[in-house]
Amino acid sequence: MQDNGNRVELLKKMLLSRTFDEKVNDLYAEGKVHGTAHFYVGQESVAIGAIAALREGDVITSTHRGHGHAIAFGLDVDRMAAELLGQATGYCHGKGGSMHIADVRAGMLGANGIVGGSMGIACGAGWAFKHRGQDHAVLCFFGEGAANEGIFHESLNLAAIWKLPVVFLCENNQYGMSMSVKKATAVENISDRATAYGMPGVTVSGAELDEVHDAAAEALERARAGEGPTLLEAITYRYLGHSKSDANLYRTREEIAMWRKRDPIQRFAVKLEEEGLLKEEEWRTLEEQSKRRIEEAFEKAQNQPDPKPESALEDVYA
Amino acid sequence: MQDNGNRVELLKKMLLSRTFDEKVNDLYAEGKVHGTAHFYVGQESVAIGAIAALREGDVITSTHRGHGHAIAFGLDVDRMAAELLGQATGYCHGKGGSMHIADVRAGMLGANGIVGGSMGIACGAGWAFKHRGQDHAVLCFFGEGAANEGIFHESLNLAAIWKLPVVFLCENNQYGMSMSVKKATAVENISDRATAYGMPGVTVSGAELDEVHDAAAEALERARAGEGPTLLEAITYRYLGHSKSDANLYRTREEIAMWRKRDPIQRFAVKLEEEGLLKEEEWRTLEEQSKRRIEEAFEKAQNQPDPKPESALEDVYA
Amino acid sequence: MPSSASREITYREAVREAMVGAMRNDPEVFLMGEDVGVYGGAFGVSRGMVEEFGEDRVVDTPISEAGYVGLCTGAALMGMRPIAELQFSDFITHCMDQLVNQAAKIRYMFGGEGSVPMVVRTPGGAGTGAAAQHSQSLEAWFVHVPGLKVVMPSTPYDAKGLLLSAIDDQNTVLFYEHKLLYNRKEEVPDEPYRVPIGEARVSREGEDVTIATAGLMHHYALEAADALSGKGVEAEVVDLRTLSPMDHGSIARSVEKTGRLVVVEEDVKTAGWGAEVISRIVEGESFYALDRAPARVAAADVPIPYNRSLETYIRPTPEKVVDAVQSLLDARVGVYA
Amino acid sequence: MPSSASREITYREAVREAMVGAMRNDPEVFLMGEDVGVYGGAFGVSRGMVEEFGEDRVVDTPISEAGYVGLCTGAALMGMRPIAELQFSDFITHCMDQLVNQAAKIRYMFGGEGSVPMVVRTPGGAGTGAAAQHSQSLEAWFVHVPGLKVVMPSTPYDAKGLLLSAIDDQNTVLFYEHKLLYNRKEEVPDEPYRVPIGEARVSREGEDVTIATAGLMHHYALEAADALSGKGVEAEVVDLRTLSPMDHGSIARSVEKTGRLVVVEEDVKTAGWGAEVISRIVEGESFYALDRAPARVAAADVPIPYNRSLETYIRPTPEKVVDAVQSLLDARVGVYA
Ligand SMILES: Cc1ncc(C[n+]2csc(CCOP(=O)(O)OP(=O)(O)O)c2C)c(N)n1
Ligand SMILES: Cc1ncc(C[n+]2csc(CCOP(=O)(O)OP(=O)(O)O)c2C)c(N)n1
Ligand SMILES: [Mg+2]
Ligand SMILES: [Mg+2]
Repeated sequence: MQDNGNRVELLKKMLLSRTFDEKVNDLYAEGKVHGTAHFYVGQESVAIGAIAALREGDVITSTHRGHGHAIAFGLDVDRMAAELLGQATGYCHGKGGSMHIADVRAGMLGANGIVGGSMGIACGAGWAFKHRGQDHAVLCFFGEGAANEGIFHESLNLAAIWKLPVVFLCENNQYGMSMSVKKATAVENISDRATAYGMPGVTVSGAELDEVHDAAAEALERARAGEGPTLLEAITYRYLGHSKSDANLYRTREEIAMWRKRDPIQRFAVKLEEEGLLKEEEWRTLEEQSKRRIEEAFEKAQNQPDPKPESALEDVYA
Repeated sequence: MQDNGNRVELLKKMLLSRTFDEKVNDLYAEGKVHGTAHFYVGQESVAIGAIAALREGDVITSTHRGHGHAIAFGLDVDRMAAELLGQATGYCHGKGGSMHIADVRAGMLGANGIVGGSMGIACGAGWAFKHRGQDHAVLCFFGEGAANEGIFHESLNLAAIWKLPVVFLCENNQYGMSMSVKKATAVENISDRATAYGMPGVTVSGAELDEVHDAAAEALERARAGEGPTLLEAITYRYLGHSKSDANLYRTREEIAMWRKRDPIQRFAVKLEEEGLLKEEEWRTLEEQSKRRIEEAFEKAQNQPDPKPESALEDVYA
Repeated sequence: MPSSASREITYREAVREAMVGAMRNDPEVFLMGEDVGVYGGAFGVSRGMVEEFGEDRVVDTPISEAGYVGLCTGAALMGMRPIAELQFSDFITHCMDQLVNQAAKIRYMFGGEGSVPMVVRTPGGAGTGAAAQHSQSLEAWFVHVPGLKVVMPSTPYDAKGLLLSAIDDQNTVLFYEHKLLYNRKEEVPDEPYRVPIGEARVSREGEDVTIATAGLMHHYALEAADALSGKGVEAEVVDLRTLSPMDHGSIARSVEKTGRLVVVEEDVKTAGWGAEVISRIVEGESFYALDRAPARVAAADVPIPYNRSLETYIRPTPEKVVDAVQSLLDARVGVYA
Repeated sequence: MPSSASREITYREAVREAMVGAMRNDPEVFLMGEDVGVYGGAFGVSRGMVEEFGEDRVVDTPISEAGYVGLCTGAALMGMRPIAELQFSDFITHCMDQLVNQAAKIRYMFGGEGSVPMVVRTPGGAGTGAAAQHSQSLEAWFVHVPGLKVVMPSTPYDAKGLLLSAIDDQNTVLFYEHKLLYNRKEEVPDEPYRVPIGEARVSREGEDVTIATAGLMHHYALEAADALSGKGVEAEVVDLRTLSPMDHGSIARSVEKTGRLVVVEEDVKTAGWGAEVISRIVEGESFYALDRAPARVAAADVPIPYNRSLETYIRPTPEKVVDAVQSLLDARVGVYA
């Protein structure tokens, strides 16, 4: 469990993540961003809770829905905003966009536009730690939809037989793009699949930051101790459409409203108030700070020069 | 359970399968066959037991180790022998060889040179039965090594959610090419993986034809009744090397000897004697008949003309 | 063109109309893919179809491209007529074994005893800011695989007619759509009709240079041809429509007339299908008809970048086609666009 | 060639020697693949290695090509130097996403901040009676993917030197071996040395025709050249050695001299890498140096059949190369072999 200062920081990070994605959603609506993006709104407690359990030297792999993972891992919202606007100062110098934000040196091994695409990569990072004798761990995010890709199966099996220090964290937000997990699988929980690899499977409420944190901490500890991987599942929900073109035909307003009532940020804020770590009036300040930070990031980003066209021909080979 | 006449037929089929593969093994040793082949020797009770539980209209998919499946399904050893010798009268008119023997019209949807390669195809056959309202079933053979391919995972999940009439029959012969199942997975039984798809998982002794038969019959019944797929595992062993180039470095002579002692054909023969269906002296006759049948098949095959070279350019498109 | 009634519809609607027509006609035709049901597909192509045909024939799949393309392969082997949709053509990397080692080869490996009449529809191409994993044009891979056919219609009319032909075809056909074509409109007959697979079309006549192309690039070529016309250069434009089997005869006939060849393709230049077009032309008698080195206008040999101006920089554009034709005429060799 | 001691070893041993040398030198290099340990690999290439390096560095994998190539991609991104072996190059269909959407693009998508120094070794090619799913030559696919390098050595000397370069390389390199080359012997230095990636080699000089080739086909080309020499035709043979990046400059220089070009490749003709060779030559000034239509000798556009005589019928052979060169010289266009 984090110390007190830390806990407010976690709340701030959740707010920052939400504000970032709401801002990007607006920019899309205004036609100011190119391409597409997938929003993490509603799921913040998962990334922020789990990543709080990492130690120096641990790494993560992310997904197409990666802004929250990046912010949780400590990436700079200025450079994230710049990347979304395609600027040379962005994390990928404008070449990657939303789906490829990465900071390999820092240990954020990349968002990934391919569903399940980073699961093999996560095993490779675990392999490197193991073979270098480092007691670091890998936290691999993926959606419940990705759990039906072959690479899920192969990766979990490899991690299991070689006891790689990887925690597979399934964010079960109930849907792929439109297909519900109930139709797409015949199991109660994705974590039931852990049996197939002889590894522990754990399901927690993703809306409870502390639950996610604690389960992740335990799984990461096992990983670092050489006891192998864990399949951890956090039950969560995305409030917004899958991406900008989503008409939400596959779910009801009521369902969305129901989940919004259990909002993870609200819950955590209430908890902090109960714990005496946050006063009601501070809440508005935090919200405003977060908004200001994000506005500032996008303003800065907007004023940066475009990358040079010829730079498109660089960085193919090292 | 089959009627009595049938049971002796099953013994004959096992003998035919074994004799066929032993003959092919010899031909390779003499350098008389091109390419490669994988022998079913030691596993006969699995294909012959399971296939005996099929009904008219059911289909099977096979593997690289497919001679036994083909013989069990009733394919003609003359045309199989011809295919191995590359003749125009072979099942594939000399274009396929050992790894592609098929008789689609009869319902043998093909051997497959790709490990796991026919698991998707099996689902498709199940799909066709279901959507045509036919109560047929598909029996899909694969090795325990194939159970680590992504397509295993995807196929079993699809079959489960759509309740396709497919029985996935894993022939766990302990090894892939050289890697033992103990190293390649972290589960006790491959059938433990059924949990991940919400389907029944059953493990039987593959050396006992009747056990395989009964488990397959039950699973096929479920499939035909619209209750969905089953993951059935038969524990078995291959006596010969993986293919002709195998030096058997990954296992011991003792292990092979141990398994040979539980030979499925011998066991079944003894059982038939006990049941009064077979007299000791008949055994030799059956063996000889089988040898003669196979010799005859290869002799005939040898005397057939090669396919016309230009035929190599045909059959690419329908 | 059949004489029946027609109206303006989009490329998207044309594709849908072909599927709907085929499904009404034959209960063995079905559509399977990610989010093709109530969502209507990522690009809305199948919108409304599940309402008509139900979830058993317009089938949402889990995210398991290998699995469901494998399933469709098996269903086709059993005589059904599956249409599999891949949400983005980049995801075809997941089902290469099913397509290349199974669907394409089954007929041959089985000595002609069996076939796989499956259609795999998928939107390719860049220009949408979707970056490197959602913008590729990988169709050349399949042109290189015997046993597959590859179709890439550029107009609503051809989309409908070729898709109906593809569904009829006894072989596996890859049907390449383009995200930037979906909204393109044109008069299309109500009635079903077939555009034969394997036949190119001369969509513009000209004497000075042959531009061979397909898909979205066909429209860039036509734009370029208009611009060139203003400069006194008349281009003949050949829309391949089918990449495999490739109708190089139509291109050769045009080249015999013009003596010059520019290929316009959206995939990366190196080892793209344009290289095959060029090779077929220069290997034959038409080599001697060429009075200029042929040229390719293609994407640069890089992954597709996110930033819009970078993306434009590396993609073929009508302007680059104009430039390539002009340098071919002015200098002796084209630009390496 | 370095002046150190050398002895005759096989291509198989040369590949092994490069791996062993690199692994002794750098603890971050490891070999991973199906049955590479005690079995020594399907073709015996890694025989004896697990005994020296242990199971943690010569790693048997489950049959999970996507999984372990993905793992190697991640390990490489972390700075390790994985060598992944695919037992037959046909199985590359299983790990296309890892190779094409991940390994090849990571560097670019990340704006240059990261790289994937991985080698993927795999035996390609036909001629062994292994039929359609175990005999393919699919290297052209990867020549079409920016971010990958593709190497295809034809001799033990080049195999060792190119593999050492590939392991050093900061990028993902596909290293194509050939089943029919493994037993080929030649003098190879004991010492480590590098053959640079991206440089072709003129292995035989001649004035009358340029034969551009790679891999096993290089030897067929040399055989053909000898036969042609007996008929008064002197062929210059260029062994590409690396298919991507492609050293077309070396071919162009030769063509400027000979005025004729024949490409010999083992993959199926349509949209193979030979088309790229031809295109690069005819697109440039060398077009005007050609006094005959160029030609390709390649496999017929069919899957590989099992029967030995059928297989031979559809594969390139030295005789077909001789025929192609002769018809080029006699008639005005080559045979479509
Ligand atoms: C291999 C692959 N298939 C399909 C897609 C298209 N796609 C992008 S996100 C998505 C849904 C993913 O669902 P899930 O894994 O549950 O993650 P979520 O979007 O719910 O966070 C799909 C189908 C893709 N990007 N990659
Ligand atoms: C995709 C793929 N990978 C690897 C191989 C090479 N290979 C052929 S059989 C085999 C072992 C298969 O093991 P298993 O599935 O247990 O079947 P068994 O051979 O034991 O019958 C391997 C690795 C292949 N044919 N296809
Ligand atoms: Mg989800
Ligand atoms: Mg096995």
